[in-house]
Amino acid sequence: MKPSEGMTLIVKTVTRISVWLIILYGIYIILHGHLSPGGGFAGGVIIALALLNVLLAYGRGFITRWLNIGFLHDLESSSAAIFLAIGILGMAVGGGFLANFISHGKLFNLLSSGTIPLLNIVIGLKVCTGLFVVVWTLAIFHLSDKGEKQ
Amino acid sequence: MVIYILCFALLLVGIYGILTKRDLIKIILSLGIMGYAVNLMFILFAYKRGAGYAILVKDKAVTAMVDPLPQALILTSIVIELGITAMLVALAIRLFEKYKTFDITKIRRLSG
Amino acid sequence: MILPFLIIIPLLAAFLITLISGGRDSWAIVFSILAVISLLALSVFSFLSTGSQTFIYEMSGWKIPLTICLVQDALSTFMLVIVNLIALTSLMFSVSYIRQYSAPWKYYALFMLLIAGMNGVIATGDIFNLFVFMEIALFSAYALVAFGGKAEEYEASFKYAVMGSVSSTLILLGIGILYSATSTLTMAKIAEILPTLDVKLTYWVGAIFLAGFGLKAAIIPFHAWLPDAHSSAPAPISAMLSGVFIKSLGVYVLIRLFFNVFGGVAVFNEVFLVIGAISMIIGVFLALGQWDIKRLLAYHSISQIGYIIIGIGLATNLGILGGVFHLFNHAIFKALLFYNAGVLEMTTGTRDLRQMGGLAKKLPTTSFTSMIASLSIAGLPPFNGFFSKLIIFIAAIQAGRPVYAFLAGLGSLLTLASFMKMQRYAFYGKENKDADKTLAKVSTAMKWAMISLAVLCLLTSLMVIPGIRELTLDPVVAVIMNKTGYIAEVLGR
Amino acid sequence: MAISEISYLILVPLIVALINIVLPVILRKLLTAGTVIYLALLTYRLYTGDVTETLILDTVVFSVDKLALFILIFIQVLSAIILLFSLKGVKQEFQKAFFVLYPMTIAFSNGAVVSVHSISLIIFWGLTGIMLYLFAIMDKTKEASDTAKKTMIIVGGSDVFLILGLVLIWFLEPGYGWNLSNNQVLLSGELAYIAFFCIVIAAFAKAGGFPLHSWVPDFAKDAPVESAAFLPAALDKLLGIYLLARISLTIFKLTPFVHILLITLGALTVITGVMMAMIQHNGRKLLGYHAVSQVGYMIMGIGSGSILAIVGGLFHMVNHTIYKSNLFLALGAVEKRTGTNDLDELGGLGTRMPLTFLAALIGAFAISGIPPFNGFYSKWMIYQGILEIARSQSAGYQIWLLICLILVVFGSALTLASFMKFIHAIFLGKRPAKLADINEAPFNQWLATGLLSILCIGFGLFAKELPLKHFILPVMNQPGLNLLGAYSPLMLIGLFGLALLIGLIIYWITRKVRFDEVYLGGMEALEKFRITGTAFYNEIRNLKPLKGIYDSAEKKYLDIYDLGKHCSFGIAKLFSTIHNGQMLFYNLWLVVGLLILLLVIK
Repeated sequence: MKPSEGMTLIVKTVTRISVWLIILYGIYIILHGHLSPGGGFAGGVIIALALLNVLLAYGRGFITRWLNIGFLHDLESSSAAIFLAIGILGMAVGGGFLANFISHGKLFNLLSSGTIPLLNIVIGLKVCTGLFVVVWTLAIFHLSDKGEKQ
Repeated sequence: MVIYILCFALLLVGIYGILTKRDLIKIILSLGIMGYAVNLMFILFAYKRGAGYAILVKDKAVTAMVDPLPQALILTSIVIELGITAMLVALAIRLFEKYKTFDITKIRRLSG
Repeated sequence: MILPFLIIIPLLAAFLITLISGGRDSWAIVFSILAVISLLALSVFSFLSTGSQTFIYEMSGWKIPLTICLVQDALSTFMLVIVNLIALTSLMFSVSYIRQYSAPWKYYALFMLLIAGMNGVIATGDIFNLFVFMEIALFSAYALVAFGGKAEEYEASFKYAVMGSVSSTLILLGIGILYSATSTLTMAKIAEILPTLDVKLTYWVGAIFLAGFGLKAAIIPFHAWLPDAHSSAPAPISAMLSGVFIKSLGVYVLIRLFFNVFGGVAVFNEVFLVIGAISMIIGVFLALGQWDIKRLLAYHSISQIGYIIIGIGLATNLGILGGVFHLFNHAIFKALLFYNAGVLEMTTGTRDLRQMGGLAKKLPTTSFTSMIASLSIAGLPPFNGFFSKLIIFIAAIQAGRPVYAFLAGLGSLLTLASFMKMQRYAFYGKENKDADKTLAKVSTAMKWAMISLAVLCLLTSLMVIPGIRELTLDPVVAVIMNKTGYIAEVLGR
Repeated sequence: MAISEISYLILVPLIVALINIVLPVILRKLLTAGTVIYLALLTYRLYTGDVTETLILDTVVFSVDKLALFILIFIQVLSAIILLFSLKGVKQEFQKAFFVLYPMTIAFSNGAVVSVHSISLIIFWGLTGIMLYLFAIMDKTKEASDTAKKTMIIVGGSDVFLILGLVLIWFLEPGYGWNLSNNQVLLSGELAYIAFFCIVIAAFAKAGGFPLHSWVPDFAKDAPVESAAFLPAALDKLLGIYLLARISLTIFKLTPFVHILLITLGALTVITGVMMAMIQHNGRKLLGYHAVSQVGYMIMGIGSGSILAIVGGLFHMVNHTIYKSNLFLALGAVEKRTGTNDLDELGGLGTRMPLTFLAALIGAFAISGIPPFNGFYSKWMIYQGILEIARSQSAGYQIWLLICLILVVFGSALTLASFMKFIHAIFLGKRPAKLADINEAPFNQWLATGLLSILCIGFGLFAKELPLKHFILPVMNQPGLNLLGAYSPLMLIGLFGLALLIGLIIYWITRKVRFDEVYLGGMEALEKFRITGTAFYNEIRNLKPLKGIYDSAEKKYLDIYDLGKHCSFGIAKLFSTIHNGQMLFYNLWLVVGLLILLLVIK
């Protein structure tokens, strides 16, 4: 059973190194969403792809040991809820739903543009967990399918 | 003009796919192609001759930028398409489980 | 200030349900019921407080051409009331009905997303935002159709999803063309700019939208997904889909776009009339030949949407009054009929009418409410369907189009025939001995969901009384008929 | 909103019906009886006093003219008598619902009659249809459910035509608004004709005119017998013919062509009804077909356009409701005692149930048009009226009218023939062994049939003095009619008395009759050799040209309901084969639909 798990050692090794770089890059994209191309969605997809890389290279069994899928589910839902909460906060403090209620800061600074970086982070979390969970769910499907056939 | 026609041709490819392909996965791909054609069309609409990307950078004039709104829209529509595709793939897997086939013409218990 | 909550509350409920659930379905039920009750209260309040005014809510504090706006006028609040009313009864019905499936909390989360999507479509004044909410609603609808996990359900869901995605792509295409011509996504702004442009643009975009939203509204020839999807979904979802989904995503958007944005172009009204008549007649014929009770009801949805579209297509005050009223009534009695069908399916374990029979004694509530709903959809007095159909008849003849009145009459006759068939085979006649073995219990909540809708079938007849009509339906009609008024109201000029 | 006394005609029974839902059965009966008496008194007040109108939302909704008043009176009379019959003997399982539906039906029928506003007429008309359905589904057997379905589809479906017709009238004569009371729309132009025939369809479906009659015999067979007497025999006739009279007398001015058409339809109704009635073996179904057949006379009378015939038609309607409910109730009384309504199983009850027998005999004479009973009087008036019409027509029309008239007279003769069968099969002949200990019907039942019989005789003898003078001639605004030929009931009764006397004398002279046992082949006749009342009529059924027609009628090829059913199922089948489950095909519809839209919209 074990040998079929994951790909070759080369792939695993490369993945082990590169995945952190990819995640780091994703985080960078998310954090600089308000300054440069990209943002929560793009960064989130990048992080999710990194996780998928692990999934492909190491197989399903490793992922269940490495990550707490239930936690990812919770993270996904809660990030969406936080997004809404920020929106409602904008409603309460600012002029409308999702209105900016933090100072704009200085243009081209990392800590600027009010709530947008916050939202970017939340979206990034949501997208990365969401996308990964979706693919993970599809992978689970496949598992049960094989089991049925045998 | 040619580029619009090509974009339209891409749409037609998608439509051709959903009308003739019998494989579930190919139908899903055809849907994707249709979606891409429309997305591409949005981008084409946003394009201005000689304009650059729509990112605010230091010392760059705002006027020489393409319309940024369609790009935002496209991002949204891509997300939606992603969701739908995932959904369809999941359904396709389930359908295969139940019907043991990927042929849509054989998946026809509901009729009449 | 109310409208954003109508979208936020169900979204929040959906996320909270997924967050805290994990074998604890009771929390999901509590959250969703609380959410829907508050939604209904809010929407009723907003409907009553709106009257003939228009309120605009601008998101994130920006001003109108730059931001997404929510439009609160009589039409949108009216639709919101329908959606949330049916949602509440559907949820009441779901609580015990959905126990037969695994992981009910997913159901509630998806249900909340469905409501969020529909409320969003109705509330928004921005055409792309409309598209996004529509996709949210559609997405959850696809998932809910497949919720039962049977082969037919996956099949129906897949077909629905493919056809729905094609039509969504068409809609996106139309939105793209509109954006390229007008450089704005706010519907009022588009409406303002469109008359200055070539009228051909309106025609082409209109045709594309008609196909796209026509599929959502299940107008023939874009209806093929509906009988599959509506009959395969769990009963409360069938009720939501048939009762409000096709109306909020299809008919409402068609009304909003073709009247308020395109300004009620005459040729579209003609097309509405023709496809409305086709849907009405073919739909009812298809229903007549059915033995599967839910398919029968689903085909009737096509037919009844035909009535609504005819009423709208007449484009007179009376015609639109009839159409809008019928829309409201149809939501009520069709939801009720689907609950009845759900009870029948649950208790007898089959959807085939030929295998039922003599259930009137065992299921008195279901039988009684089903009779009311049947008479109501067949257009018999004193139930609400009668009055809306009557108004459509009168409007058609008044508009000098008696042919449509006669077609509507024929449709009504055949509707009566097919519901008499349903009544006879399901509730009367000889009892089927095999059927009573698996007789499951109908819970109190289900009964109350059915009874409350049955009572509404009678009470909403009162909306034709001028005093009540002036408060309820007339502002809605005024919004639809006041075509350029929408521009002025939204843009604040 | 001004509520006058007229609206009490609707409100009081409706409220009583709603109260009845929660009461125990005995109180339901009492309350309903009280209501019926109250309604009768109220109608009398309306008849004598000044009539006030009921306004709702500043429009006149309820009002009575002479025609409506005339119908109202008979609704109250008949519902009172039939209620008397139903006080004891309604099946236990139906009782609860019966006394809720009964006052409700009265309320809606009253409402339909007093409505002068189109919309309210449509509403009450539809409601009476629903009541019919609710009565029909009381019995939960398969046949009863089928009948309920059929009844509702025909009667409820015809409501659509009523709506269309009335809306068209409103459209054609916008000056009158929705008011129906003093309209005179000329029948000219397609729309006016369509409107007229739409309403005729509704009236025919309600009253049971050819070709929309087929629900009546089925309903008569499968619904509770009280409701068969109450609705298709009495109230629905009143309502349907009321509507026909309303449109042909006060709303439309008919053209000669329409007159001839209605007369022809009437004649067809008479002959088809009676031909089908002859061969029935089920007593209720036989009466049901006669209920159809008799409508033909009314349609002829009202459609003919001659005042005499119209009066005759209205009079015939009243007479019919009286004797047909009489017959239904008599049969019902028999059925409740014996437990069957199959004519083959009955017989010889005349000595056991003499009062019921007498009532049924009077009813049978009346329906067969034997003088001096009321049926003869009205038929006589109709024939005369049609002859009078024929006189003023061209030769072709004259011949046509004569053919119709001959058909109708023949139909009348056949009616007599089939009632011979009816009476013989139930009350005469040899009594089957299992009916040995049958007793007379309860007090209330024979009282009800007796009252109706008295009305039969009274309206026949004093037609001119009572019903015509007080109820019907005022409708036509005619002080008196002098066209009745040489017929005088009193003279006729003298003749009859003479004939009876001669008969008695002959009987007296030859009274030495020897009674003996019947032997067959040297053996005492067994039960199975008993000749049933229906046996003679099997010959008719097997006559050469009729056999084919009867066969196809029994297979329901000639029923418009079944024809329509097959037709619509064929179309439905066609459409549903297109929905073949192929998604690619569905996608093609989508794309082709889009292309068509793109091409069409310009």
